[in-house]
Amino acid sequence: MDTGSIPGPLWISFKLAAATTIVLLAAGSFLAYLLVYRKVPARAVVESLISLPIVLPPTVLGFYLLILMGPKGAFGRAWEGIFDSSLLFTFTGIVIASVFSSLPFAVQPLKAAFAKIDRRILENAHVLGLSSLATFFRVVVPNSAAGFAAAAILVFLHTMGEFGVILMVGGSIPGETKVASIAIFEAVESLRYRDAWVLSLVLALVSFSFLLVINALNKGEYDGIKS
Amino acid sequence: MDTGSIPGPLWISFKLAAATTIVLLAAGSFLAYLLVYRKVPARAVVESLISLPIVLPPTVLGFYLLILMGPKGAFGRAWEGIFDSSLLFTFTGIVIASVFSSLPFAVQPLKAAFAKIDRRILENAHVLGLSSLATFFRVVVPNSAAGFAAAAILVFLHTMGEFGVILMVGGSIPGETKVASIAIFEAVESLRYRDAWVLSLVLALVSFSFLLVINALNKGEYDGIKS
Amino acid sequence: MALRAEIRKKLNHFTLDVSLACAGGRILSLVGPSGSGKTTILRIIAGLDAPDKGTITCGEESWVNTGTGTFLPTQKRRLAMVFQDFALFPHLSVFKNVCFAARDRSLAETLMKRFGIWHLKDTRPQSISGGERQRTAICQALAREPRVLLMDEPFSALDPVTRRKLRMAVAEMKRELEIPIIHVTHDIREALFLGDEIVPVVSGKIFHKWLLQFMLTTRGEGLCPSDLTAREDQEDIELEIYDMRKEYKR
Amino acid sequence: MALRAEIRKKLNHFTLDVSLACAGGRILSLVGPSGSGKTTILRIIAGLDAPDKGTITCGEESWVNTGTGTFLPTQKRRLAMVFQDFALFPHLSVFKNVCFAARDRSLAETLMKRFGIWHLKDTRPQSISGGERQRTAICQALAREPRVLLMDEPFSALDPVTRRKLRMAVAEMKRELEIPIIHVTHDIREALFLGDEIVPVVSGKIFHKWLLQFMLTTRGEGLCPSDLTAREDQEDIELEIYDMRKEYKR
Amino acid sequence: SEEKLLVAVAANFMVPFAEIAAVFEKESGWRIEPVFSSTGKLYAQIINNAPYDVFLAADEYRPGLLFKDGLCEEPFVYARGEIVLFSEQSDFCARFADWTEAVQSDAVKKIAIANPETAPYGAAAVAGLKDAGLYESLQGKYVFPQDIGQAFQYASTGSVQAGFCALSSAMTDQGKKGCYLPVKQAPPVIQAACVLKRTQNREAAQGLATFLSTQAGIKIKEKYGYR
Ligand SMILES: Nc1ncnc2c1ncn2[C@@H]1O[C@H](COP(=O)(O)OP(=O)(O)OP(=O)(O)O)[C@@H](O)[C@H]1O
Ligand SMILES: Nc1ncnc2c1ncn2[C@@H]1O[C@H](COP(=O)(O)OP(=O)(O)OP(=O)(O)O)[C@@H](O)[C@H]1O
Ligand SMILES: [Mg+2]
Ligand SMILES: [Mg+2]
Repeated sequence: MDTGSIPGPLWISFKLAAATTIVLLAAGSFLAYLLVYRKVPARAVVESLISLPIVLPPTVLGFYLLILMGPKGAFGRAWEGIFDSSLLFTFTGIVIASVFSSLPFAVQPLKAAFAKIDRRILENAHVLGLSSLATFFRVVVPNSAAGFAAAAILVFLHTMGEFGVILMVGGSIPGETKVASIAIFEAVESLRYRDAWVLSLVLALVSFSFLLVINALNKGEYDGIKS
Repeated sequence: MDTGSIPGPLWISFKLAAATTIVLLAAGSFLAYLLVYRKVPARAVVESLISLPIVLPPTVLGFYLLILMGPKGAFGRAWEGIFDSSLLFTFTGIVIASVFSSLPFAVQPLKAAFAKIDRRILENAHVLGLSSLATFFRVVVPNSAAGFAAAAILVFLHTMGEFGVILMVGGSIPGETKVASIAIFEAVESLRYRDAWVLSLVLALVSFSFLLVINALNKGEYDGIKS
Repeated sequence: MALRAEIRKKLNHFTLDVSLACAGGRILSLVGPSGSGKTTILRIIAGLDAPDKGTITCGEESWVNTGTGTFLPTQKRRLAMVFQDFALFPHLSVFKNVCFAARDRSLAETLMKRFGIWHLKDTRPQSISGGERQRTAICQALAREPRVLLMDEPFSALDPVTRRKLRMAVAEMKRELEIPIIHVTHDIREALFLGDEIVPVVSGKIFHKWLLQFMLTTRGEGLCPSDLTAREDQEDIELEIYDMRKEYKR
Repeated sequence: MALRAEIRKKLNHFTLDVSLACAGGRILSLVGPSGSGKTTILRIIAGLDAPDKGTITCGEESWVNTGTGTFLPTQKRRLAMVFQDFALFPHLSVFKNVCFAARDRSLAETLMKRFGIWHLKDTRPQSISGGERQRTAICQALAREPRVLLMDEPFSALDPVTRRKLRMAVAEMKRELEIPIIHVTHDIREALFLGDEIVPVVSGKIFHKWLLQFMLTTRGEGLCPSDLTAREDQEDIELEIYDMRKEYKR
Repeated sequence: SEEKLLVAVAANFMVPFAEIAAVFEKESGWRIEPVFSSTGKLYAQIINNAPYDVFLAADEYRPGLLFKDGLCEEPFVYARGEIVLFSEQSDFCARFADWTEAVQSDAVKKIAIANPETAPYGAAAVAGLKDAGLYESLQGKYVFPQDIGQAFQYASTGSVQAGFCALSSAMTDQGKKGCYLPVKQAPPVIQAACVLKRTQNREAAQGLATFLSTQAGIKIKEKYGYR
């Protein structure tokens, strides 16, 4: 066990956050699209289900996911049936758990962005023959850059910092599911405050570079207002 | 002793989430305004600082806040100097901690919403003689309903579910800082799974009603698209 | 291939109730006071609004039939529309806007050159002038090679010289394209020049007398070829309009 | 109280370089081809864009002076502007839009009745017609009781009858208000009727000959009172315009 | 002040303490308000002036540190915990001669050990494994939950086939559904407590400390697997 060494856990954290962000930008924009543009039956119930992950304490959510994804849970059984391997305590497992627990951080900003797109340009796209799908990719997405940036920032950083859920589902296996936030937590718990500072600084730097990248991508946005 | 009883902790959770949401909608929209409409020196650094709270694991953030707000920390000393009372382990203390740890959940969606407001209506407001402040309240805010809804949902629900930071700074003092999420955590820890389920359900219901309220308020938004 | 529409729809302050037909290669010009329902007619034909009652057919194809519940979605009607408050895509350059639904990029280029906006091809629509934006919207619609063309005050933001040029261009295209074109305008000269048929819409109904009233009010502006004061019966008015058209078409 | 502006600004394809003056109670009409810089002139006077070089004064007050670095923010200029693509507030009803910057609600009501949009007072701007929106924008600007009024093609979306009515209303107000009014139009008849002075802008410069060219191109449309073909010197053209104005003003 | 004692209790002692507190409340007339958290967090709070009267830790180390810093009275041992190998399969224990055979069996794919960095019970389990010479050879099987409570959650939900848990967990109703094998090689976990110097109810705090070693106190502790 190498609790002290950073690179391993940090690399896993980064991979996890990147995977979660990519999955959630796709899944989140799909859900947000349905919620904004389509008639969804029992919309309030669907919205609440999406928001549930953040209203539960992480360790509790982790506990429920442990049961659901475990050998007795519906999801875990189905997964084992298909892939013949367990989901718990694997990298794939923590990605799935992470996707669940960050879902609202992607859906909410995207919903807000989609709702603000000028109705007229959507109508124009339809008149010009674009299907709903094509309109989504060619008009809605490029006009929601600020929303995508907000979603990416919240999901990525939250996943970097999360550990209640990940710990529970992943089991903190070094080199596989032990992420940087667990290492910081250990440092604080065992009174190695100095190590904790250093690790926190590293996480802050990662968040800083991520923001720089996102802001650079988002700068292209045509309608940022300078006053 | 009343670890099992819900009403107390739930009420404190609700008060905490409501207070945090109100404070953060105000503070968050102020920060988002500066970031979108003003020239901010070292913008990337400011953005990172705002985002820092979510990149740190909650207990670690809680630990740093504990030090900062404690008798030896700069903030805690200043507070004691002014109010002659300690900040740690009080309701006010957990509100402040909570505001810090949810800051990005308010700022990011609001930034995205502000950036999407039609430049022309802002110009029209200026031509019609409105100061920047008046423009903000009379034009920007009412045209950012979806962004405010997203911010309110994320902040409120995240605060309801948070407990790492609150437990650290508040100390789980019954009737003062013991929130519902801590009660759920304790129920799971002490194997009272049934209680945990019931409490989780109650939290889900609170989140459900909150979403209903927010959606009702937001329905007035003129530019929601029905297709 | 003709477009036929019978439409009824309750609006804010009156009910729209019109029946129109426009054959391929012909232009139907809608005129009428502000707020009389012209834009709404185009929107219903485009499928952006649904009529309360009515049928729309394009050639053999049924687009809308409230009796049978038919409603062909906008995307499948293969039409193009120049919106009154042209809705260009803010994230694309002028050229990419024109190419947005074009099968043929060289057609886009030809159109842009013809309409005098080729030099703006790499600019975003937010930083061009109102008239330049309007021309971009017209090019975008034409580049699509539609089966039906709807234009809502397409030249309103243009100076008379440019307007004249564009009007000529559209008149030429009419012959090449052989599609039904419905066109809303406030410029009676434009209607006289372009329209094979002029349909005045007042408070949601077709009302031929409006044209007469209009002639009377604007007589002082050199628009009236002869005195229309006394006559009020429809046939006469239509005759008169016919004469006017001949004269203005030169 | 007169408005004076000397402006130079580099645009995409040419440099804007004009010098204007408009006294209180008078209307200056800017005409010219699409994309020639008319809107930009209004935006610079309004303080929405800054000139590269120049001065703007309103009476005794200096609004812009690039020499001394003076730049009075838009909010403090107490002007009103009717935008070319009118920017109404989507979250407010038509009446609240008009009252937005009005000191006097009864003035808002009077204006709305006069401009025929009072029946729409509780409607949102998204669900009214293009011409109704334009009239709302004009009311909004007038309700503000500005010291300077800027109007960018204010009647472009209106039918000729309504346009005529509004033109009359503005001409009447001009006398009451006694403020400088600068007005952009593509309707030469409107310029002749409303403008005390007509300034043609071409590629960013004041170019009196344009009006002559324009007269020549549009002669067939009954606009030219006499043949202007041969003469090209500016004074003559201005004389001619003067004559035309007299004739159209009746 | 009020007739109540604020007691900081290590989370693993949550269940027995609830019962002890109930009896003590009846005997003394004092109200007990327990705050359950990890020992590390409680320690960090105490050095930042948390208003606790008594501290019941999960190890000897942290109370010792507090004593050295003059923050508490002399620590005393209030409980000894024991490590067992627990499985939720009730026939699990009958299949093996002892725990060493069990952990080496192919039927056991994953073994839960509380994080030895932060949890004294985890450290004890690792010591037991090392003593039996098995620690290195089983590397691939370990998963590391954050504390001993989560180790039991893993084992009792069947997420792992076996876990090193506290005897106290195995003796709960949930625990009785499975079975456990004793781990003699693992040293007992000595849990120390101390009365904090800042308490204003010294006598009552002392009373509670004493009560922990009375006959009644010991009986409750034994019921839950502590000595
Ligand atoms: N989205 C809408 N919902 C309800 N009513 C509308 C909507 N848009 C316009 N109206 C109303 O319907 C009537 C007709 O509007 P329409 O836009 O068709 O007029 P128009 O003939 O195009 O006028 P203009 O020449 O001013 O553009 C008007 O009274 C208007 O207030
Ligand atoms: N935001 C902008 N940034 C840079 N260039 C611009 C911007 N807006 C317009 N332009 C360019 O400046 C020139 C003048 O534009 P302007 O809008 O002033 O023209 P205009 O005379 O009002 O034309 P129109 O009659 O078509 O409205 C045009 O060539 C246009 O492409
Ligand atoms: Mg219209
Ligand atoms: Mg313009």
